[in-house]
Amino acid sequence: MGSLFDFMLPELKSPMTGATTDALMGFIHIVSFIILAGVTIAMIYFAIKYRRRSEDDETPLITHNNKLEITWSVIPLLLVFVVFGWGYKGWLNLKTVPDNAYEIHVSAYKWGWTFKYENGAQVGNEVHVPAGRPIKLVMQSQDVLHSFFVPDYRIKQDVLPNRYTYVWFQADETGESQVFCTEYCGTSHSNMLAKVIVHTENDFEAWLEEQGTGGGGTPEERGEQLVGLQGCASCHSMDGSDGIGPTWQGLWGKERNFESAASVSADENYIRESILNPSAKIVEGYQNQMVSYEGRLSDDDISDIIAYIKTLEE
Amino acid sequence: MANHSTSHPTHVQHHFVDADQQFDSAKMGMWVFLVNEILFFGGLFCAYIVYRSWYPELFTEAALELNTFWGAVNTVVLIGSSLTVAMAIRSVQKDQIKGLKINLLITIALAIVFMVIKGFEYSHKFHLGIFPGEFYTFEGLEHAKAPIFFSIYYMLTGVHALHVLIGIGLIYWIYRRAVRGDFSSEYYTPVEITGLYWHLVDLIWIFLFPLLYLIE
Amino acid sequence: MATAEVSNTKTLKVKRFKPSEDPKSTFLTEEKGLWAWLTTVDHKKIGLMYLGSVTFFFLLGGILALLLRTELLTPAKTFIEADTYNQFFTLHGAIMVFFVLVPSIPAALGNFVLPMQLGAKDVAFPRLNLASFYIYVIGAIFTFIALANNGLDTGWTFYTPYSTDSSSSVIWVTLGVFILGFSSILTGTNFITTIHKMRAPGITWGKLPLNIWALYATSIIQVLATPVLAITLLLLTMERFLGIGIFDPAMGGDPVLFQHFFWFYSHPAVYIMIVPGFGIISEVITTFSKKHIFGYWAIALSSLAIAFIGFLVWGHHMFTSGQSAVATTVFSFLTFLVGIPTGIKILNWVATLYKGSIEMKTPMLYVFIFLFLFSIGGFTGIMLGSLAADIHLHDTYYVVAHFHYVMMGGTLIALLAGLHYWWPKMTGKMYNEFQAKIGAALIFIGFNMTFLPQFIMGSQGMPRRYYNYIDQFTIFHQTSTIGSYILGVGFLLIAFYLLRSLFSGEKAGSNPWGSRGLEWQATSPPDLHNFDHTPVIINGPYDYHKPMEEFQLGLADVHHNGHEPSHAAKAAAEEVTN
Amino acid sequence: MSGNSHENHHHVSTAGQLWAVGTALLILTIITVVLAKFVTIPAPFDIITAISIAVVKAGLVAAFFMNLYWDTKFNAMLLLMAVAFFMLMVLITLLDTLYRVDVVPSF
Repeated sequence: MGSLFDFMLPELKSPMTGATTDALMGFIHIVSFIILAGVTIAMIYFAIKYRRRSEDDETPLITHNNKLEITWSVIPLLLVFVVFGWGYKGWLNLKTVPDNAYEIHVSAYKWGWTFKYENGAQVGNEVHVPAGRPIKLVMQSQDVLHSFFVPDYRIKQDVLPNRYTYVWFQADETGESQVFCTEYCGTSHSNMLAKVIVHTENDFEAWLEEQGTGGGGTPEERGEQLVGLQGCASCHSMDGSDGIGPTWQGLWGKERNFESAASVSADENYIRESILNPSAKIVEGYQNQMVSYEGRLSDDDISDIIAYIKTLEE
Repeated sequence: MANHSTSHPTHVQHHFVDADQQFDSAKMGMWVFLVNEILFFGGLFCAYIVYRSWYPELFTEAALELNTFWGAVNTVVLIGSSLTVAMAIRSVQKDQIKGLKINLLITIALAIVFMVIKGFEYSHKFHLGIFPGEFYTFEGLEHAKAPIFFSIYYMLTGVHALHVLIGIGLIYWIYRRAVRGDFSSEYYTPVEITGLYWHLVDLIWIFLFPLLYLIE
Repeated sequence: MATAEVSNTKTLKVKRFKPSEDPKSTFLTEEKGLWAWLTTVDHKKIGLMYLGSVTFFFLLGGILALLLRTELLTPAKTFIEADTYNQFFTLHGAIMVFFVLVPSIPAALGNFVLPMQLGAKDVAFPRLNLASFYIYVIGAIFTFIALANNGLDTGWTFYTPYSTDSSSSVIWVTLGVFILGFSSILTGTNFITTIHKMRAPGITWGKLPLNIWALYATSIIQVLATPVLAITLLLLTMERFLGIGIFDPAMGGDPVLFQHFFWFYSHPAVYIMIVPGFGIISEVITTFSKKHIFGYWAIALSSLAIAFIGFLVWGHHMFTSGQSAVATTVFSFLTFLVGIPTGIKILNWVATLYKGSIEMKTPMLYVFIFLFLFSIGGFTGIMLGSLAADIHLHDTYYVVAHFHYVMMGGTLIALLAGLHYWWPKMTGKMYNEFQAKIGAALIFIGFNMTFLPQFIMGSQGMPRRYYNYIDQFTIFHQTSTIGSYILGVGFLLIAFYLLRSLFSGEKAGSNPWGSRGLEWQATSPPDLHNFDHTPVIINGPYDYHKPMEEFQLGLADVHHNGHEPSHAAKAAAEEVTN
Repeated sequence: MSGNSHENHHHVSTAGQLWAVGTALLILTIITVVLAKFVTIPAPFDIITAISIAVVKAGLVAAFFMNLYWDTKFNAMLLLMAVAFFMLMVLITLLDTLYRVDVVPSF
């Protein structure tokens, strides 16, 4: 029995947040299964034992039985109280972030995640964390509602545009876990995935160090990195294939036709406008979907991205 | 079922036993409908209460833009119209069809006065740039959420005004039927249930007035 | 036979009216023609028109469901684009909830049966009843305008700010559903008044069929909850027209407040859908066990308890939404309380079978399927109500499976039970019993194959409303899709033999199941005014220990009209046996 | 039945009663305006007074204009039920909106 229900859950990688959930789910599954089996067997047994033998069958007049009815009201009531208390305890634990938690800021947008560290490092769609240490994610959305869900940790929290929400976990082993967005957010909702990558404490420090220095490199390299981090690539392809937004391959210098504006050729000012005020000019055949990156990208960042776009020739 | 209408007065529909059953059913149906109306407005009041609990200072400031005097006048006008509707029902119960007609006409007149005053209030606000939501351009209020207060104000008073307009239509319809001679002390169900509707409109305003106009 | 006497009563002269097995005129033979149907105020015809419309929308929603399942055969794109997929699941949800489940049992079957079970000629406000049908049609037209014009991609829940930003036709659909709400409100108003004021002599509150109790509880919810949906949708429409900002964070509003407003209706709406199903189960299970219901008052009052507690639990849809910890705790606690009356009902039904005379006709088969599937739906509901587990399971396929077990395994199976149960009464024809059993088996197998795998992938973390999914879930999705095809075939079979029965079905007697219910004492199909006499009730609707003659009484002297509902409680009957 | 019950169902108010109620409503309106505009009542009590007066006014309208005082008690119960469910909606919603504690970011 236990193993059957284990099969239903993914391997638990954050026992501090998920252990109660797993135990509770096992308990409810087992109790439910027993009662369901009882009810089903009783039904089938009655249906066979008391099947109609003739049209004139007489049935006894049994209208009610107070003792029986009180029994089967009170026992489930006690059971659900247990379930409530148990679930409440587990949930309190999910809400109570340990004091020594390491904080990471999360920004959700259509359709991707940006993770910001205290030293200014930013990563897109992957969150790197040290093992064996509680991690607190402070989350906010740039546009619509999203929800941060890691099945391996049994945690989930909606991400709202007008305030901060938080969630915490502690992964004990190094490895990777899948992050899903679980609040419907539009076209690429199902592609709004991320990975939690758990390092040892030392590896994590080294990784963070490397990110914090900004990576260095040429403007083109920095641009390419930003495109990954900021989630541009989830809508704009670099290889000419069609996406939610137009591809960037061969974009530079090309004549653009719009739904409701005069055509222009794609230069620095056009690209800058498209990043900061995306709805100003919508390329023919596409929807007005993109959110503004105003305040999320600095002028230098935009220049780097433009430098990168210039390299994407057909 | 050929003889199903024997001994039935003409105003009693075939599926009712007698006039009393029909009257009681209609009245109860109307009350059930009023339950609906209360919860319909209830949603708006709920939004009001939530936002007032969040931004009490906004409500104090923004309410100063509303004209208490005209709000009070409108309250009196609506109470008066409620009184005349009650008088109209009393008239028909006593077979005074003339009194019924006069009271209905006064009610309509008062309702129109209410709407006219409402119209002046609205146009004054539009003039200042106090439009609902994103069209709000008024600069006299510092509070960042001021447009939301006026959104709630416009929704509450707007939906209420819509009910007043529907009420005017209904009462006019009752008046036409009264002129046609449809009603008597034996049969005045439509007068009674339209009256219930009109009193509810009054009831809602009784709460709107202190909640919107009388915040100090 | 003894004269029934109760103290403090006036005695009514009654005689036995045996329903004709070969009625000369029925509601189907009178007032014929399309125009007569479209303008009818007869509750039976309106019920059938509702049934037809609900079936049409069920077909539409069902086709959408099959398309969705087909798309999910492979992890990436199978045959439709992501945006199309999003529109399909939105419309599937919106159509199934607002156009099928909410009106299905009350407005279609309830409309047909309720006045007959009360011994009334019609509902209290027949013209409002017809109006409610046309309001439903207008609501449907608005939705079709949206379909033709950009569709809708917000999910049936219309969460802000997605719905305020979306480029699809949100306004048309919200207005459509807004209008539809009035149809629901009018039906509820009508039923409450009818139940209070139109009962035949002798039908006291303790002798009301449980179906009526269930419809009564449903109507109360409709009347209390639907206006809040109306105002919510009106505010959402205004949010899009004028940007009023109450729900839109971009304007300083609060999206979680929208969720409160929305679920204040939409959670009780779940009970609008399922509670009338409970009524049908009580009727069918007693008829085919030939036995008195076990715990009449427990079942009757638990419907009202569910209706009431159902208003207090909406926040369990919002455990992860960012609502306050206090609210979350209170909502979780109250949620469990609503499980108790539901559990009581199930156990009472099972106890009714004990020492019965059980005949496994198709409606009874559906009752058994209902009890099994709905129990699973209920237990997984307990799982989702518990806080820690819900955090993990919220918005995954576990939830999808749960509400399909409740809504489809519950409401829709109950609807099928009721449809098969009252089909002879509605049409005067019997369907093919063997084909019906095959149909039920297909539904049962297809249903479990579709939705059981969804529990597993849900608890493994598969989120709902996903167009693409990661490879590990492929096997579950494929099993589920195949199951949905079987389910589709099952419904087609049902449609086939039911339609066929209209033309070549055996003629049904007035009371083919030997039920004691009052509706079975009318002819099949019933007279235009239901009964040719005024029925008088002296026994409860489940008194199978009393002879059938005692259920066929009517006023002896006043042949035409003469219900006296205000005196109904006092009525006793003097029997004139033939 | 129609003969006797007729009186119970159809209460006819006297003109004096109706005018008295109307006058009472008018006076209460004046009182509430005066209290709000010319008397300073400390913070929570100003709303409480204003709403209490509104409740009294609403009660008068419901009881005498809408005839609930003489009507069958069930209709009065319907009104109370509507108010009760409205209160439930507000109170439970406030359980959320009043007790949200925003997480303030530390950097």
